[in-house]
Amino acid sequence: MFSAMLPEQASSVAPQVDALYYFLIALTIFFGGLIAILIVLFAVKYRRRHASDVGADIHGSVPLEIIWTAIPFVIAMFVFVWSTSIFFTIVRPPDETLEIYAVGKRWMWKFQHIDGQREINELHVPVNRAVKLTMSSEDVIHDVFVPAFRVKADVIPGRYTTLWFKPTVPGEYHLFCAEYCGTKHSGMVGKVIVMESHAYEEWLSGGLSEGSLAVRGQQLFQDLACISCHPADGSGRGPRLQGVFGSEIALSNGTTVLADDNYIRESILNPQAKLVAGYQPQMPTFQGLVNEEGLMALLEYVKSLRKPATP
Amino acid sequence: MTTFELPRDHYLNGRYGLRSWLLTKDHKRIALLYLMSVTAFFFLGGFFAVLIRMELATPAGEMVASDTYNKLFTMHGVVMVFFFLIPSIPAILGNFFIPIMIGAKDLAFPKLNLLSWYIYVIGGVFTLWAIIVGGVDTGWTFYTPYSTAASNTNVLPTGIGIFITGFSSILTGLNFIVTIHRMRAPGLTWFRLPLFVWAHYATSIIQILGTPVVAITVLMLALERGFGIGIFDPKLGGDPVLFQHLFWFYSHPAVYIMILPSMGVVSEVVACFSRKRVFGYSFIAFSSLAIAVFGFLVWAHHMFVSGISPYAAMVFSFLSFAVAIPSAVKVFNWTATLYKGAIWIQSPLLFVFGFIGLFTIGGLTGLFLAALGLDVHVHDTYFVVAHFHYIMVGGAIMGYLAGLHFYWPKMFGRMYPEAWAKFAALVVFIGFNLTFLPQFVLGYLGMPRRYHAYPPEFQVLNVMSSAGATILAVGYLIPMIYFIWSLRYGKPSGPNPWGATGLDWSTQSPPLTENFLVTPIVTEEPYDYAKGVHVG
Amino acid sequence: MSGHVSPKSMYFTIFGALMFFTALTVGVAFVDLGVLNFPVALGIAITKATLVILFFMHVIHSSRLTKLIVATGFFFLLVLFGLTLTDYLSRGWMPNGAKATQIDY
Amino acid sequence: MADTSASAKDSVHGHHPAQQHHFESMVQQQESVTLGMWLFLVTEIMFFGGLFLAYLLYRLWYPAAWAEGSRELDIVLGSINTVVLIGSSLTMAFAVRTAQLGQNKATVNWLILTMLLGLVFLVIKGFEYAHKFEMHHVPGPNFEFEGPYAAQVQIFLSLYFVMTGLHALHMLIGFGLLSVIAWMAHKKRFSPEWYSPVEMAGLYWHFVDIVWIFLFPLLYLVDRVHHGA
Repeated sequence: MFSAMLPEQASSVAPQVDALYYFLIALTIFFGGLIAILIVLFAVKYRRRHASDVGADIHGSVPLEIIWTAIPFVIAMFVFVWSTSIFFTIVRPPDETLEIYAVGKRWMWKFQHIDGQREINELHVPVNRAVKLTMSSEDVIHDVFVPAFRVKADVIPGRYTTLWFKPTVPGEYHLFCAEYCGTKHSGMVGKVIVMESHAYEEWLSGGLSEGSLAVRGQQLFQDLACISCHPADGSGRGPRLQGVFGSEIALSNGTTVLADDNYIRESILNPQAKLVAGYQPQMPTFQGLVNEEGLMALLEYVKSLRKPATP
Repeated sequence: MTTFELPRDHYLNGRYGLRSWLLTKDHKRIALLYLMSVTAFFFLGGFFAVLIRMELATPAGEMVASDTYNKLFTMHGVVMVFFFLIPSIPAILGNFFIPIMIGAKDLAFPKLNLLSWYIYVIGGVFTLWAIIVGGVDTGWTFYTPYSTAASNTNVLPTGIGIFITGFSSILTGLNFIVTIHRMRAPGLTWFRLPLFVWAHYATSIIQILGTPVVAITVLMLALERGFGIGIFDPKLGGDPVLFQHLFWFYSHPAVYIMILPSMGVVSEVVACFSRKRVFGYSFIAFSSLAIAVFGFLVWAHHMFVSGISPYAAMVFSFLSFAVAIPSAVKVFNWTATLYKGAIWIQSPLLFVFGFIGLFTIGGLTGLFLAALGLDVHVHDTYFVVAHFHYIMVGGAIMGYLAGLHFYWPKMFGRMYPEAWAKFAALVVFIGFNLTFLPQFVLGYLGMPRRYHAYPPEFQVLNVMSSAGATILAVGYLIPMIYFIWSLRYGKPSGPNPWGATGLDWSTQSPPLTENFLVTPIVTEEPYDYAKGVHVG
Repeated sequence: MSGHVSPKSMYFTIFGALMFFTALTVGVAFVDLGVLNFPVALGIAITKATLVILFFMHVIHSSRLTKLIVATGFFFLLVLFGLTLTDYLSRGWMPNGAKATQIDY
Repeated sequence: MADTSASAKDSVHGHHPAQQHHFESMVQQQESVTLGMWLFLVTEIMFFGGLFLAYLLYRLWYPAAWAEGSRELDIVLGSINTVVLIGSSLTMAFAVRTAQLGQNKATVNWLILTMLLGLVFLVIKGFEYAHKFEMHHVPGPNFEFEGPYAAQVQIFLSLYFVMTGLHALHMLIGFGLLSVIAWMAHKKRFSPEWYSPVEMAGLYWHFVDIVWIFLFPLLYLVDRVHHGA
């Protein structure tokens, strides 16, 4: 009976979310029904028979007040704990994920796979593998929403947000923009295509021309002359970037910061914001010189710079 | 059945002429000025709603262009929130009845009261002007950077209109608080106050504390849009999410500005038509204050997927669950009030039953949105749209209609046709549920809000919703017609057609300009129906 | 009217204190207290504001209701600041993407 | 209920000319006016609160830019203005005190002195603003700033202009209020029985002073220890 009232359950969290949904529907029907039945019952049973009738002189009841404060509170706390545990499953990606970059732009979605494929308004992913989107926007706030996966996250200009899901059923699913973004907001829709692993591998290997995202990032790294200050041997005016990603960086103001996606991004666009200890604030900003996709390529390149065996 | 005649002198016939209305300091006349202007905005907002539902009857979105559609839902939201829901009960019924209920001649600051109305009208004119010269398309939430950097519609004039109207709301709240503190009749202690007054006291606290924040936010938005000062623009180093924090710091409590006065009406009506004290008077009174205070602690539940910290989301989720409790307490107390009453089914009570039922569903579906793991899925879908319409239309407007029906005889001294009123209550209830129940399903299925076109599989539910909207529109037009009819042809009601308690029902209908010839002295608790009722 | 007339000397004393704190806050701004500079400047400002509220605005002689209203205003200001900061101060707690990729490589 | 008992007793005829007809007594009227004024000041706290929140956030995010932006402001002029404005609060307090004692003439003088000090404040502020215009330090399309944190300094200066601008606007409104009050005092309207307009104007003026008491350290004194990176 409920199947027509639910979107397909096509991700690992979908059954968990739906279970909570069923529970809350039951709760709503129970309390809504209770109140409705009591109102109708009282309205009939205690209806006025004469114009001069008055009701019983009851002021209230403290025990009752305590009961109907405590019971909803306990239920609410139960739901709070339950829903929060699901939430942290949704927002905290597992350790191993397939990374894909997404850019929202009025009014289209652009996806970049690490291996180099780029697609617009379509996203191909393998089944039964955790996928993590690292997302940003070129203009206003957008929002990636895949109802079949029960996940959603705003895509915000100026920083990265992430969204992860693990598709469980191959098929094609709606992808909606769920944050209002102007004229063709309702046209900013697409498809997520979940494929069997072998079909996905096949799709990945087809139509490769530009090389992987990290390779494109490396090209950009040279074109923008980043390499002249950040050479691999550490002799440049800027710090060497090998092994930087994911490490704790000591800053000139005495604090440290974890070099994550947003740190790398900020260091390209606003280099002095978190200056590495021991370096001068000389790096120019690259704001306006590199677009969101270029930034993602650079980010992927920096990520790919593993710590070499010998420094 | 006794027949009555209208009293010879009352506030309506004391003086005549346009000047006597436009320069009046009488809170009752100012309430009527609000009644007229707020009703005009209600039907304007309703007109936009009708166009929205017509457009959504088909999936392809062929009736109006997408830009037009975006303007329609924006203007529907702006008009309904800022120019109808927020002023509706406080500025009309609150204005009219708070002084009478507490035995005062007027509000503490009558000139300020009139000024509030003018400010409201000036803000309204700005907004209307913005609508007429092309409208605005940002959504009523004005999220940055869309509203500051992308939209090329009339954001500034609309913002100015909202900024100005905000001061009307602040001044009304300020006036109410001072009046309730300082103008009560001798013997009228806090715990002898009608719950309607308590509800408005709580509402006023929110208006005073919250509205200034949205005012400064709109001002910053205007400066950002006008001069690119960078506060909300990520390209200039600002944080668009800060705008959302500031906006919702007001706009979530604003929901309680809309619903608390309705709760006040419900308490009055339930007691009167059950012929019984309100069950748990002090619990209802304090739950109003609790809602006002807790309402300020939960705003970021509108932002769970906006890129805020998940740990902050957890805190706000917890607080959001907590704020549900005082509302639940109220519902249980109203229901318990019916127990062992002598229930007289009249149209105000029918609207109140509608309120309790719909508000309960609205409140419980609020839990779905406070629940983090579930909110991620339903956020910004039609589930949210359905939820807040259950609160604001099913709750606030039902309460407003209940209040209008309950107090109409006192305001104008004449009865409306009761059978038509009962019919209207039924039509509104059915139409409402048909409109908004399918939207819960649509939302869970994944239909995002603010969509001009949608995938065809959502059409059946959308058609149901549009059909319901038609019925709902009829349900709202019927009272409009018979209320106007009753002004001339309605049977004189006498001072107390419901046999209700309270100072408001001890005066003549319509009341005198100064409300009371002699300042009343209060010696008893409210809602003392047990000592017998006298109708008329 | 209920007004309490304070002696002239009280106003001069408070003014003197305000001048002292003004000089102090300017002076302290040039002393390196590390992270403490901001709290000290803020503390002095709060002290000055409190003096103005209590003595120039006569709140010390006002009704409990007035005191309550002043306190309410500042309380909700703190709610606005405090709850907003729960977001901003804890945003870094869940690092954005770093952990996952480290293991990938 | 202490706050209404007065109304029952004091409903005598022979009203004070300033008493409005819907109040039962002068006490009730004056208590209402005081309460209303304090509620209004609470709305003002929240109004400025939104700006202070924006300030706090970006100060946390961009400490270096805040330090740099702050050093662009003239600490000498800022300090003088602080002294001037607190001085005007003192004279305002004396205006209220003389009104309490029914010394209308002295009230007029104190009010005029208050406004003069306010004027000095605004003139100094005007010079500061003019300097910023010359330097192209006014946020917007013509903004120019040398250094690595230009965009963030612009946010600082935006907040500087919005906060001090709104503060100055409040002072201008204050001039209007004080002028009316001074005129009423000149007409000998106030007496120990009724001086609440002076008191209310005083509350407003002190509030404006308090806003500045916070603006001064937050804007002018962010980081005066270090002199640039």
